[in-house]
Amino acid sequence: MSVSVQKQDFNISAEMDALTAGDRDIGAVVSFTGLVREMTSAGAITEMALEHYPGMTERALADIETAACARWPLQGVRIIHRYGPLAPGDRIVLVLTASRHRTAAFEAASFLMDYLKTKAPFWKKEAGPAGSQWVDARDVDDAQAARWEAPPDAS
Amino acid sequence: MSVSVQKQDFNISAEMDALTAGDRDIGAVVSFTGLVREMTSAGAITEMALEHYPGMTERALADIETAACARWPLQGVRIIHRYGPLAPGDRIVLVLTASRHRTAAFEAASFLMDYLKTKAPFWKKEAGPAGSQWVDARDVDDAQAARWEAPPDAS
Amino acid sequence: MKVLYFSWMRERVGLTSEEVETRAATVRDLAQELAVRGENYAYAFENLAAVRVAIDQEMAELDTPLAGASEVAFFPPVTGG
Amino acid sequence: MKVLYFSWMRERVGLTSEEVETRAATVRDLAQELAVRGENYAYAFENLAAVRVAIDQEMAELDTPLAGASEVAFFPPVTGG
Repeated sequence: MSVSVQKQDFNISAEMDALTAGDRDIGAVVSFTGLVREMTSAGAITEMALEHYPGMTERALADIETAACARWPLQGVRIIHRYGPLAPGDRIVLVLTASRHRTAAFEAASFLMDYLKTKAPFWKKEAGPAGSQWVDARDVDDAQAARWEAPPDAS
Repeated sequence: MSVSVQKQDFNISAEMDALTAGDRDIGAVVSFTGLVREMTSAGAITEMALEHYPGMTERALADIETAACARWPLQGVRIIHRYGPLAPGDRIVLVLTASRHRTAAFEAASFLMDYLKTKAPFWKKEAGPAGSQWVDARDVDDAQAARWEAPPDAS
Repeated sequence: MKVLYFSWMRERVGLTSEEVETRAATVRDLAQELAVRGENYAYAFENLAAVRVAIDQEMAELDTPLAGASEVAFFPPVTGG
Repeated sequence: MKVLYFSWMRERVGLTSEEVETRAATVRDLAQELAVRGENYAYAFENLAAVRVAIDQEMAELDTPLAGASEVAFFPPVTGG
């Protein structure tokens, strides 16, 4: 269980090796990597700046990890979220889940991303030739997160 | 779209970089990595040998990729499956999916693994102190694959 | 009490944080007190439905009591990930 | 026609592949012809419900016609991934 909020980039292979090292009972590792997309509804962007709430961010991500571990049999979880100025194509976020079987790893990674999108205090500001603007929250993200409110077996 | 069936290990970061290179409209990359577990229902193993059907394997994996691309808006798919002798902790399989948004990437990766488990001609043989035995197919894998037979919106 | 602002709340108010003396009972009361401090505050708080809040670094609601709170943060809906 | 065996079908028959002359109409007919070739074949084909088949490298069923087939493979349910 580990959370990092950092400016610098991350290496997925190295993070995965660290997560699985020494545990030969892991059968499945799922990763999610979020990247800065160049084309947005407002046109092509040249920069994406990420602001966050130091202190609360780490706490919120740790809470999300705890919730995932309570719900699925996970042998490892890792969340890395970057902040500061990023460019199109840059990595923003990494979520890793390790479990005996693939279903738990897939579901937990999906859950972590849905919760992170709606509960972790980050704000994106896109900049392009036409100026800069804060990204609006998407209703679909709230809907995605809400589907985990029902018991796991109800889906 | 690319499939490899190989003896040698793979590097997830390098594969992900190759998959996303030059496409700045990818917002989400999901990876699944399958590892050899030491503890099985038959006790601790020391080796896992993977046999496959050369020719048909590549064809089956390409068909599975095609099915995923027909179903989700994917900007990239990569499947690597190893064969030959492996040890506990070794990587067996890698599935990568790249898309604009995370839902397509998550669902497609899950679909690819479910189909691969039931349609790609691989057979695992575990060896340990008590001898060696072929791994039995699991009914749960058939059930996992069957859930994709319904239309995507029905789930 | 320390009050923090993030994203466009920060830009509109023109501050990242400030010390506030208040007897506001709830977050909503505090927001209404702040909103009348000037045009920048009025602009930031013009639509409370678009404002989210955390008390002592935990997500809260507009009607959450402020008793015992030492840090309150105002911000728009989060957009990370 | 080329016939291939994988996994424990290969081990039981004792061959990875062989050329077979047959007029079998379906996969099931072919399996029944092979099953009487000796104890090793009988053992391999003793439970057809546990046997899967591919014709020309595509998954098929026991009742799939063999007309035009040049390669048939017998194997247990797959266990990759």
